[in-house]
Amino acid sequence: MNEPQINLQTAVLDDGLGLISAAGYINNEGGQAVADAASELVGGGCQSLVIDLEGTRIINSIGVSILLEIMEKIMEGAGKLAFCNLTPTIAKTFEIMGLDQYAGIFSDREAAVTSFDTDGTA
Amino acid sequence: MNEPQINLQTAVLDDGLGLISAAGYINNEGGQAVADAASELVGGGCQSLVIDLEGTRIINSIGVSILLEIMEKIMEGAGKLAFCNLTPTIAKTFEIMGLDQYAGIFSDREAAVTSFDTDGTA
Amino acid sequence: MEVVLHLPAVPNVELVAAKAVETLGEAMGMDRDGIEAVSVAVVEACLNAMEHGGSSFVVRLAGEDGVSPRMRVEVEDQGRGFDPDACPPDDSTRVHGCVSKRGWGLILIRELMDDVQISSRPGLTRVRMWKELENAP
Amino acid sequence: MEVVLHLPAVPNVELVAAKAVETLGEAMGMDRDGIEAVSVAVVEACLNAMEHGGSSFVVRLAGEDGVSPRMRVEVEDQGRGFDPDACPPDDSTRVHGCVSKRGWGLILIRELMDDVQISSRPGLTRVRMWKELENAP
Ligand SMILES: Nc1ncnc2c1ncn2[C@@H]1O[C@H](COP(=O)(O)OP(=O)(O)O)[C@@H](O)[C@H]1O
Ligand SMILES: Nc1ncnc2c1ncn2[C@@H]1O[C@H](COP(=O)(O)OP(=O)(O)O)[C@@H](O)[C@H]1O
Repeated sequence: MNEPQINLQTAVLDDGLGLISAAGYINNEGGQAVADAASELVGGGCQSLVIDLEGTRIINSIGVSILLEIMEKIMEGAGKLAFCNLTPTIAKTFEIMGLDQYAGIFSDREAAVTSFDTDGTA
Repeated sequence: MNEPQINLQTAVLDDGLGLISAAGYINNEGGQAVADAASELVGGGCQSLVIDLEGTRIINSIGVSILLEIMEKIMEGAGKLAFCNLTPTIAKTFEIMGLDQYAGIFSDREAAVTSFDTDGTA
Repeated sequence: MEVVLHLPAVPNVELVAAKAVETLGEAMGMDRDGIEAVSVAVVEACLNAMEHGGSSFVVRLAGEDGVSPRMRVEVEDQGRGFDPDACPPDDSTRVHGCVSKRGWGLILIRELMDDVQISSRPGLTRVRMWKELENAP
Repeated sequence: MEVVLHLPAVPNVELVAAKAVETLGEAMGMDRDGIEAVSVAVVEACLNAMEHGGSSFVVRLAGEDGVSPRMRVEVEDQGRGFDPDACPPDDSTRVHGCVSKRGWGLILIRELMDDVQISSRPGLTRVRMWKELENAP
């Protein structure tokens, strides 16, 4: 009951980059599920994370606030974060709530992954 | 507008077995989308098809009737068909409407694929 | 706990009713199988209401407490109505596997739900159905 | 074309309203971006109605014809109400990127919709908002 309406998959890429794919509703539980997945990847040694929101069409402000919180934690540990595959509405929400100041926002997964390379931080 | 609320993926496995994964709503349009994918695979030479309904939670009787129709066509061409990953409600619906007389119904993809081997028909 | 939906007869609007079943079912503690059975039943009832009713219809969902708690689902339209007794009451009168595109809706509703009552006259058809929670330990 | 939803305050019930927006939006010919914007706005309005209202609330959706056709969305609750003018009317009064968990709902609603009117008194709060179809060729 009241299970997250979100489908999460995580992977660690060759160069130690953590990847989270989230499809579904980013509310309280969905945001927390993404946050937990992120903490686990960072705890496992990933310095950079890509969060792919392809398949996420609906969010709420509480869910996004929880994402903001993990971003702060990851920054504190000098980690890097990028989002990709946002719908225009989600991109706009991230911008309004200021998430774009903490994380890169990219059109697709490749662009997000590459951003860390050119950064020299991956 | 009125686009199918279904996500379809098709593949041809090594031994010429056709695979269709359908996630979403099997209504008119969804059933027709599966039927079209099946025709294409059979037209491309697949004699056996597995339709994986993992991720499909909702169907209606018109959609299932359309599935029944493709099954008849495939049978006419001496093809073989198996379904897998049905929810209990979808399995019950298939049974009530008699689809289980035309196609094997299996718990998972492996069981469905293997069924053709032991059949000697793949 | 009650849900009332006034819905227009537009494509896929039955999924709004199915989503409401899912939400109320979860709030009531109904298991996933039960929720899916009710969802398919309500979808069929909505499709009938849209096909045979007018330009809009009403869906009501409610939790009923009691010895065996259950969900009540009502779908109501204002179409010309029909004689429910003239329709096959269950699949025993029907040939299994006969490839008929139509006529499965009421059969599925009766098979998937625990109890079904249909009242119909010109201008008011109401399909009322119940599903027990069946989540006893 | 009108939708009226009487919804109980239970988890995820806002997704029933979002599904109704999607269905009506598609029937009206609204594009995907418009539908998603209205969906997020209606979700925020429902969450407020659930948090500050009573045990149930009402969502109304309607297509409005005219020079520029639009969807009208109303979310109504019977809670204690509030003074909408005392809430920041837009994000200019707010520091971007300040990590506040709360207080984003009305801002998002105003940014995502084309027009928003809020009326509120104890016992009746109504958030009314419009989104143009913007699918002109
Ligand atoms: N809401 C309704 N209003 C009028 N007639 C109905 C309604 N629901 C069902 N019927 C009648 O009962 C018949 C059987 O319905 P059903 O089993 O759902 O099959 P189908 O709708 O596919 O024909 C319909 O063909 C129709 O004549
Ligand atoms: N439906 C409502 N009934 C009463 N008060 C409301 C309602 N909607 C919003 N408010 C008031 O406006 C404030 C701002 O709302 P909002 O921007 O959605 O942020 P949040 O609900 O996260 O605090 C709320 O804290 C509340 O005081």
